[in-house]
Amino acid sequence: MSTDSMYRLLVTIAVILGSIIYGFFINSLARRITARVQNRMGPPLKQPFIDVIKLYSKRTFVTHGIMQTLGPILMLTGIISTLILIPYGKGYLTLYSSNGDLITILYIMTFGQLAMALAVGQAGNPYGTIGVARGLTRMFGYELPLILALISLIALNHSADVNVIIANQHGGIANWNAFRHPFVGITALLAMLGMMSYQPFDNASAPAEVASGPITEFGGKFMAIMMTTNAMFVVAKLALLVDLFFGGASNIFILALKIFLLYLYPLFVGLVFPRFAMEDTFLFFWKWPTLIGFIGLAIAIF
Amino acid sequence: MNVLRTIALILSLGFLSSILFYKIRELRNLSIIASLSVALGFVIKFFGIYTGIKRAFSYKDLFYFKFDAFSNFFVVLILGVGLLAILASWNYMKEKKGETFFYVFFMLTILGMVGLVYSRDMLSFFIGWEVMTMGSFLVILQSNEKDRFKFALRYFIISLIGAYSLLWSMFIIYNKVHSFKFSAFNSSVFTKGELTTLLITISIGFLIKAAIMPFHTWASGAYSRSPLTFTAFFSGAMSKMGIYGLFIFLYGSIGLSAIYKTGYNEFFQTSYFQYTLVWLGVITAFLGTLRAILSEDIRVMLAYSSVGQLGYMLIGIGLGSTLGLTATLFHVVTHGLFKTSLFIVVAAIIHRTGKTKFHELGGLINNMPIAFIATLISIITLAGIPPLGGFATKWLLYEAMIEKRMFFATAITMLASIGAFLYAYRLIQNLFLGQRKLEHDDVKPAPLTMQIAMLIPALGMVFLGFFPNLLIKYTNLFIELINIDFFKLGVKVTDTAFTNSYGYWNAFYLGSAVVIIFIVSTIYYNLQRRAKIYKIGQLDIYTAGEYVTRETPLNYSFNFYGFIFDSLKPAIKYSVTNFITRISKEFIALSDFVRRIYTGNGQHYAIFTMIFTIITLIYFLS
Amino acid sequence: MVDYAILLIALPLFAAFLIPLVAMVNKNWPKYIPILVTAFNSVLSINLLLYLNAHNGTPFIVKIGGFIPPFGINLFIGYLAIILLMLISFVGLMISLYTINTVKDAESRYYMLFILLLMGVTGLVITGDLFNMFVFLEITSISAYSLTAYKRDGLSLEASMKYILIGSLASVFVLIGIGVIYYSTHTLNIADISNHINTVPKYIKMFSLSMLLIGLAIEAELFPVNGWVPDVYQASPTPVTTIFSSIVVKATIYVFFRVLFTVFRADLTVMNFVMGLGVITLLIGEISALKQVNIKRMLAYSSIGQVGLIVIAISSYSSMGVAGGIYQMINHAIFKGILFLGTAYMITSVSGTGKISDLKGIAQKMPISSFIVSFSIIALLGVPPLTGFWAKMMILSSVMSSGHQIIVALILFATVVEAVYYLKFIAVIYDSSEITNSFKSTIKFNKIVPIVLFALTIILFSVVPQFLVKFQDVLLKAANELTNVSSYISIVLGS
Amino acid sequence: MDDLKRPTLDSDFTCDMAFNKITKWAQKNSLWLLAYGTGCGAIELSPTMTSRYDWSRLGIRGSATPRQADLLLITGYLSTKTLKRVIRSYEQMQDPKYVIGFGSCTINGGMYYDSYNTIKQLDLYIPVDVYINGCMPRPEAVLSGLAYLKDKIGDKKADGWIKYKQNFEWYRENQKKILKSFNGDNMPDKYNW
Repeated sequence: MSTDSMYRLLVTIAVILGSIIYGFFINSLARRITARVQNRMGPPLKQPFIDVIKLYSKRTFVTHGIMQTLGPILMLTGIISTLILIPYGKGYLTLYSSNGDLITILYIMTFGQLAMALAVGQAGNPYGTIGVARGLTRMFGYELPLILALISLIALNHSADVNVIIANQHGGIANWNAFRHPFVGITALLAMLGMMSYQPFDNASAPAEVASGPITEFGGKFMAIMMTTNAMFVVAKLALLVDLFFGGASNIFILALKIFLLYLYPLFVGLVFPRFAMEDTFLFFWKWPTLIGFIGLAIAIF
Repeated sequence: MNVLRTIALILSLGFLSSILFYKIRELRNLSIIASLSVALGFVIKFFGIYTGIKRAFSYKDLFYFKFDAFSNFFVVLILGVGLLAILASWNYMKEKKGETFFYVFFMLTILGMVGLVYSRDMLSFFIGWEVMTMGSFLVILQSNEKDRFKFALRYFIISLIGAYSLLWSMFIIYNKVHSFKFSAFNSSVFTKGELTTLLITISIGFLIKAAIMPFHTWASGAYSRSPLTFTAFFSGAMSKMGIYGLFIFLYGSIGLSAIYKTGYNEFFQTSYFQYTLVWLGVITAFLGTLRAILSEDIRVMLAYSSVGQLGYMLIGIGLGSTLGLTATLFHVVTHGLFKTSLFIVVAAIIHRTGKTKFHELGGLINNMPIAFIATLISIITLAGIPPLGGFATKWLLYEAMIEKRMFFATAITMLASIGAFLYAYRLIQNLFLGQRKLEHDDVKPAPLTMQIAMLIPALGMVFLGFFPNLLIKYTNLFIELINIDFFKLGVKVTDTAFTNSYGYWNAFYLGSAVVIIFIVSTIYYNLQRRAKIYKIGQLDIYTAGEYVTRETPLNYSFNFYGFIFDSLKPAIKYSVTNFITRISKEFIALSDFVRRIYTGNGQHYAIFTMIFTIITLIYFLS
Repeated sequence: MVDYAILLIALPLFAAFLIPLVAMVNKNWPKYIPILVTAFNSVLSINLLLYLNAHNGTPFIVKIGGFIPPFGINLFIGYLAIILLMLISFVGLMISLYTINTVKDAESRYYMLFILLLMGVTGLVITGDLFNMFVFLEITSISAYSLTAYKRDGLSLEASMKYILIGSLASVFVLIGIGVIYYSTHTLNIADISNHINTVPKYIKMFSLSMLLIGLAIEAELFPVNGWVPDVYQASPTPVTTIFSSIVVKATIYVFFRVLFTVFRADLTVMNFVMGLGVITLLIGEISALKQVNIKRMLAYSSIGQVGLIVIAISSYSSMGVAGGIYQMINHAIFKGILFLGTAYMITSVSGTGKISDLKGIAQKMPISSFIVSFSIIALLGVPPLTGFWAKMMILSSVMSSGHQIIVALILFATVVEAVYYLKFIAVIYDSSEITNSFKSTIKFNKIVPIVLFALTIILFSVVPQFLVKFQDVLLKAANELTNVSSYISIVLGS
Repeated sequence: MDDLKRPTLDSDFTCDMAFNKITKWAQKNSLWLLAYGTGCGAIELSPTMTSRYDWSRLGIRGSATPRQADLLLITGYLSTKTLKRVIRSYEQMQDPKYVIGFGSCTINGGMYYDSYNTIKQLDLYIPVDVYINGCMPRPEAVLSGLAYLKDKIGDKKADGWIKYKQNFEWYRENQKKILKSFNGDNMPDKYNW
């Protein structure tokens, strides 16, 4: 193994670990912000770590079958595979993004979700299955505007290569895709609301309706891994959006800042809106964001 | 000895033995399997030979057959899938009512298909086409479904319309070039209008077989009412004949330049005709997927899924670029693999349980582990999730569409493939996961032959996921074979990486990365030393403290995506099927009206005679 | 020479008048006489075929009474005539076989009329004289009227009445046409008329043509003057229906075109008119059949449709088209033979009223005849490589090359409609869900044998390619005999 | 109560990991509770979790399902009917798990002391780690009860779950005394059924 690939591997591992930590960090920050909005104190910043350690130190783990046991592992596999394809900066920080373009990233993202869904299925809890059905329906909804936005980007940059898209945005805020192509940006931001599964689109894991949805049957270690992967996934998704629409980042700290700022947006939207019904969620994405997306794509092509 | 004659002989022997021994199960099946596998081996052995026309049979110089790699590609698919389907039928059709003639007609279908794939003239192509349609029609009648006649008839009538559309265009061509040979076709003798007519009629003929919307109305019924092992073949190999026909007729004989002559769009660098094909494919992919998502019957879902998947293939053909055609050929293979596997799995489940609806099943993972694995691999391929073979199709297709600047179409196609994820999940969830029904506690695993038949394609899919380049090498060769003079570009494949002007993708590295990450995650996962994992019963789930019994229907499987149904309800009520049904009803009403011309009154007939006399006299004496 | 060809007409005529005498000796003997006669005619026509093959396939004439044409009556026998003769005698033989013990209370009269009908048809296809042709037409028609009314129930009497009404109109028109042409050319020999037809003033020629066209169109079941067809087909005894559908119509179509092609040297305007008639007949026939519940009536409408197809084919005027039309005549005769006889056999087995629904699930009880009927339907629909396909190919390619693309589309459309109702019929007989009629199945050999023989003919035509190649040559020669006027004249008049 | 075995931390239930320092700290500071609102006491939970008292600052949060919960709150009286559900939920929770009896009713029946249909003493049926008395206990009392439980976890004294396992037959017997048709109601005989 050459030193170059060795460095790349080390950076990758660091990014993976860092994404876990950063994911937890912004998660607890969000919880604190939510608490402040509600005039509460909120949990300490280290709370997610405590939760994960606690879950990991549970004494019993119950499973309903092989898929429930394997599911979290596969989920972790899927998320890490997604993570390493997203560039987090320049040089080694592009990780392994030269092994797949935007389409690849978009598809490999679903790997983890499928694994999760399978695990939920094996658990045999109807609440979990309902949660998955809701989640998939929501995905079917928000993917349309999201795809429109991404296709617009590909059309504009003549490339599906994330690194190229980042490179095309250099030179100030005005050159960021979100601002240079406002329709595309708006579409992506609206689709992102669905992607982040915050309120008002948190019907998949709605605690009061379907227990906690997909994770109903998962406790202990399984839950711990799910929390970890969720944290990583949030970072991955946000990093991708930052790369695509907000000019990427020259170093990891700016990226972290951008991720955090971007994360605040669905959070605040969620604080304002109550949960949508499933049909409304689905139709919402297929109405306005899609319309805007089509306009954006039309502008991008012609 | 002539290769083609040998293959024809081997297959005919199989066919004859299926007739001769139609009552002796072992002898009949073994001879069919032997003949198919010998023919398959033969084709594979001579796979590389593709030069020179070999005339196999001559009737006034009408019939020409050619043994080349492009045909062999499809023949391997036909024989391979046919072999698997017959293998699976051994147990599936056992002691069912239509068993004896099932094999006869199955072999007839295969004969017709092999004939049409090797043929290089329109007449023998048409004969093979009709034999295939007839054979499959007869096979559908061998199933045990009550309403098989209705759907088989629908299939046959619509196929007939397609075949006649084809026949019509054949005569238009024959009338001008005075030959049925593909190579005799010369687009310069046709006017623009004639070419347009030709393209439309030819496409209708093939799109009907490929069940592209709006010609798909036969598909759900015919796929679901056939004996299901045959449906594996039907969907896995036979529906591709439409695609093959489009390849041969559009790009093989008519040629891109002729297609471009009918109208060329500068911006998209395609003709309007191809543009229409692409959009038909996109609409099919999307609406087929939507129908599949909303169906409650496993067979119907798979049928609509096939409709949708054929849409992807049509898109590739419509694009007409090397990348697009490669995508189509690749998808022909992957779809052949996963649909065969899935239909055989479903056949096994229905064979063992007798249930066909999603909400009547569930929790079969422990009963049928092999079927579960096959399904898992198949749906991952179906949904196009990277480490397996399905993603290569998706990647090639999207890149091809983007290359042609068809961005809207790309977006909707991608959405359709997300939709495929939805129904794929339902397929595995409602059949294998969730709560097992009480009456299915001692369901036996799938029969051995079916297990073999469902696992072999699964292995193929895994293999293709890591080494798609091996297939791409061949598809590049095929595309060179069928006279495409425009895009000689080819898909650049260096080792395992795919590159084109828009993007890149490295199948092997990505696949290996996933495997390595999986291993690492597993190790991490099991780090905790004394973790004790309890396997608990299926009823030990969170039920808000309520106690439930096995009789309680605890599966969420009926109206699974009810949200989507509710949301799209105003749109869903319009369907082509309803429209066609309406039209046929109106037509029958018309026929009733026409029938009344014959009033049964002699005086009226006399009046008719007089009127006719007057008309005739006026016509001839003026 | 082959003057014995006159026996083709003479013997049946003699046999017909012999029947009452035989009946006086033994009541059971008359039913075997048609078999003997048709068998003899078959042998004779095969003999003629061999003779023709030995003489390079040039058609020959038989001079009756030694009068040299244009004086006296001559018979014109070529491949076309022999094909039709063989068809008539073969189908006649099959039906004679089938008739035994079929028609209730069959009397000697029945067999007499039956033979007379066959004789009239035989005469139609070989005669070379216009008035003689009219005579044969009348013999055919009158025996057909009587046979239609043979059952003597309300339905058949009514049908016969309509048939007489329309048929007499036809006779009148034909007679007027012949009279006018005789007045202008002073001859009745077809070749001689044809020789002189261009000297006839155009309006007289066209008037005469119109008259003959109308009269013969009625006999040839062309729309809109085929109103009698469904009633007559439905009401007459099945063997008679089969004769009508398989033979009589073919002979009248032959005469129709012989008159148009040879007598009047018809041009494209006439042929386009006829083709139009054919298309309308095809469409109306097939569409009307779609909703029939009575099986015989459905087959009657289907026959009308097939007549339309044959007429379209022949009126395309190209040798390939005419050959295809002749091919389709043969096919249709065989298919309709199987269908009428087979379904009648089924219906009598279940003692049904003739409704399609009576035959529900009959395939389980009568597998052989059900299979053959389905097979013939599939062949009729033109599924390759069965015989119907080759005929349809020839027809379509010729119609297409004559520039009528829309008509090709309409033919294909009609075939689809045809497929719908025929396949529905197959669906009914193979419907295993419930069996309404329980009956004892006994194989009656005299009924199953004709059907099986017909089916063997289909297979012979379908899957023996060497035979097909030769057969196509024969068909083309036959087509040439119909279309080539000058060679006809030179053969008959010998210059 | 006398024949009840005191929990021992040996054999199957000892573990070096569950009670080492980090995990102890984590278990103490992350209590996810399944609020079983059986009785009127549940009304006190709302103020405890909202802005005024805000238990989330102590690392406490509600969880929807027993699979993820560490702490079962029995808020008030239990009828025989609800006892079944409680037992079921408790057994679905994953070790280590804790129970808080909430209000007087769980201790001695409270104002329902003479009811024919109410459970008087909760820890005959499931092990209770902490009782919070009062009728109703105010949020302050609840919080102090939770704090006491945290201390108890820190001192390795919250061992009700071990006690339940080791004296499983005893608990089952008691449960069966109340729930007459134990198996008729599909109640499981085994732990982790």
